[in-house]
Amino acid sequence: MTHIVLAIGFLLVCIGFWGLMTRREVFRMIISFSLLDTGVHVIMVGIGYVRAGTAPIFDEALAVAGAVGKVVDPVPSALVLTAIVIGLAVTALMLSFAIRLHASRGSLAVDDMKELKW
Amino acid sequence: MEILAIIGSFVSLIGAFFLLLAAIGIIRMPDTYNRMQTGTKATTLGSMLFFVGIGLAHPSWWTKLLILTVFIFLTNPLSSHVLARALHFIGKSPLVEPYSGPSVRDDLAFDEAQAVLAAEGSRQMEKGEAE
Amino acid sequence: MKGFLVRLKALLVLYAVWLALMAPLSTQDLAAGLGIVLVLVLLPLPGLSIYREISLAPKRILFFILYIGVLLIEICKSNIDVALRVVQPVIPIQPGIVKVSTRLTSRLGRWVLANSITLTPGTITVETKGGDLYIHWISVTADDVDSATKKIVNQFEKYLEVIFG
Amino acid sequence: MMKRLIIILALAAIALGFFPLAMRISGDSGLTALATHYVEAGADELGAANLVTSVVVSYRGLDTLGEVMVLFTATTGVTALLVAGKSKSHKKEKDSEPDGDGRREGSELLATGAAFLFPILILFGIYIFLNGHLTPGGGFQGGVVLASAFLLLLFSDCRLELNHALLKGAEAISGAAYVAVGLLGLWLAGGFLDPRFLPAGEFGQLFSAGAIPIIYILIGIKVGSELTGIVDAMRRCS
Amino acid sequence: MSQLMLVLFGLLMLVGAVAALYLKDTVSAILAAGSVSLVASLVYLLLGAPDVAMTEAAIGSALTTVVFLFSWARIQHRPQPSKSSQSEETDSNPDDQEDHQL
Repeated sequence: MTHIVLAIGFLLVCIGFWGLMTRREVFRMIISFSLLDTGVHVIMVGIGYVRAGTAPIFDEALAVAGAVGKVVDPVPSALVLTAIVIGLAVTALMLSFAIRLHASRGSLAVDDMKELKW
Repeated sequence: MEILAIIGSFVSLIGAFFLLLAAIGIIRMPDTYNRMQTGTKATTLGSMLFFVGIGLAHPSWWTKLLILTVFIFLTNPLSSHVLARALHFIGKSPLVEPYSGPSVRDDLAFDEAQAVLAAEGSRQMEKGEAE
Repeated sequence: MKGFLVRLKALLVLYAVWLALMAPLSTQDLAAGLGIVLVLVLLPLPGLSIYREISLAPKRILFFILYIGVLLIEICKSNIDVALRVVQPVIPIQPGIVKVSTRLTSRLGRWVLANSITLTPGTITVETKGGDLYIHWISVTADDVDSATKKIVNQFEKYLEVIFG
Repeated sequence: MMKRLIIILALAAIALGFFPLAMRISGDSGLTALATHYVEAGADELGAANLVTSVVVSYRGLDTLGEVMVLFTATTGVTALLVAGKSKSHKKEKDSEPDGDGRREGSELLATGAAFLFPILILFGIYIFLNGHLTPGGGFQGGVVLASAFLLLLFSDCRLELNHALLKGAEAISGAAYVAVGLLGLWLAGGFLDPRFLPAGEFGQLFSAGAIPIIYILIGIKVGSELTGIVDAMRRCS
Repeated sequence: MSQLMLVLFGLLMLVGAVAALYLKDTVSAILAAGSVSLVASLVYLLLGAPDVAMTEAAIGSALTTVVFLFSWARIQHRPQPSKSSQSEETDSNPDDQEDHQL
């Protein structure tokens, strides 16, 4: 099960990376970046998975004693939780850069931006 | 307890059946308005039956499920109304072939054309906008 | 205090939502909910005035329960209707947008009416203009505004007129 | 073509690096030592039923504080990039707006529905972050629900101007209070962001787990106002 | 059983991701990327991380999509010279408007 999840995440990262490298338009590159983001999150959650594990939340169904074999790792969950929110903020920042770029140049194509070429 | 859970599963299955019908309808219907017809109604009943089924299996959750049902009832038609409205405003007419029967009429477009004509007549403004 | 009644009604609605959300209740939940809802209601939330149109007279509540029953029956009918249409080899539709008119004046009432119309067989509310509703009908079987109104609106309107006054 | 080949080679290199690592991870190996400690002792130490909340708010509280800072910085960047200079032309555009020309009135039904649902959505957001230590949910999710409530309001009336002073004020106050609660933990309990300076309460009740609910409420308000700010800056009123 | 579901969700995600890259229409691409996030939240739920699933469903598939669509709308509708007679003075051509905005 873990390996399936890791494979999914890895393929998502590959697709995102591929898009990031081959698309020639800033907007598509941002979309690819968000796919890459999702892939990394899937990998992180997959690393924390324990076979037949449930959520690390104690209630009537899950007593504190003897929970060690039954719950998944809470640390990756917590990290991904914050990473998703950061991902949105960073995506929004990139998008606002794209908006400004388009407003000043009238184009989003990478090929039109020659200043940084070397 | 077990019996209730089994009944709940069956109710959920019926709900899933309605959701399946909605999906089929979305594929089969000829234009977007009619797709929304199936998309709104069948999903509403489908999700409601799902909630009833879950409520039968877990009786202590019924208040939360009631809230969910009320939310679905309030928001699902609203979103489909907004979609239909936007669709009409970008100029998609409901009167498009192919239909099995004769297509009928579009009162909203008619009334809006009337309003535009009236405004034109009274304002005598730009010529290019009349169509 | 101006707007006291509005805030009281909003408080009742929100507190009911809170109680339903916290379902197995303890005293802590009750107290915390009351505090939160009070603060929320006293804040200058936009659009709170819509709660003015809710009324809690016994007769209206009775009609509201009746109305929910009617609505559920209509929803079941509409689903069977849609199902029958979808599975036929040639989909029998004859669509169009028709205009109907309603006597309801309250905004909330019109919203509930439009939602109900959207949930009933073969109709979606596309636009409202004052008391007129424009409805996309999957198979138009009425020729003018009056007959369409009779077919689509009246079954709900008689309840909603009582509920929302 | 050459470029594609290079990219494929790069991806293959990533795969070569990744797969040996992936092979070492499997669900059978169980929890790491750190996670075992959190699972065994977390409930007794902090009194929160949701271990993810314990980790987010307390064990890794400093991370979360930094994360909130990143969010704040990103919001400031978005606002600076998009809002600066916009308000003037925006206002002018609105004044010179001929009614009924091109722009439609917002849907009345949507306005009614948004006005009715808005307080309920806000209450739902508060419910989510208030129960963050008992059930799945918490400040981030609740904050997003708050932001989407405002988003619904913005959809219903695109000319609506949110009160930016209020938004900024809520965000600043909750951020400052977050740090203040952390300092209180340093002063009264074991360390920075230690929530145990308040009584732990009865396990599984609403008022329990020390200061964890307070911190999560503050995070919720901060995240909600920041995401509302982002959405408000990004929107465009046509 | 849950492995089967996981494989199914994974395939859905990959299809969505490829669609997000290769669809011509940008709005469709945005929606495909949003659907990847939505399915990802189901995967998280299967993996026993409901907190993450909630966050992903709310942020990844709802707010991110909205933010993408907003910015796409802003990019699509650059300030144009408006044709109506009311707009005088500065709004003579798009470049002017841009300078004004900058």
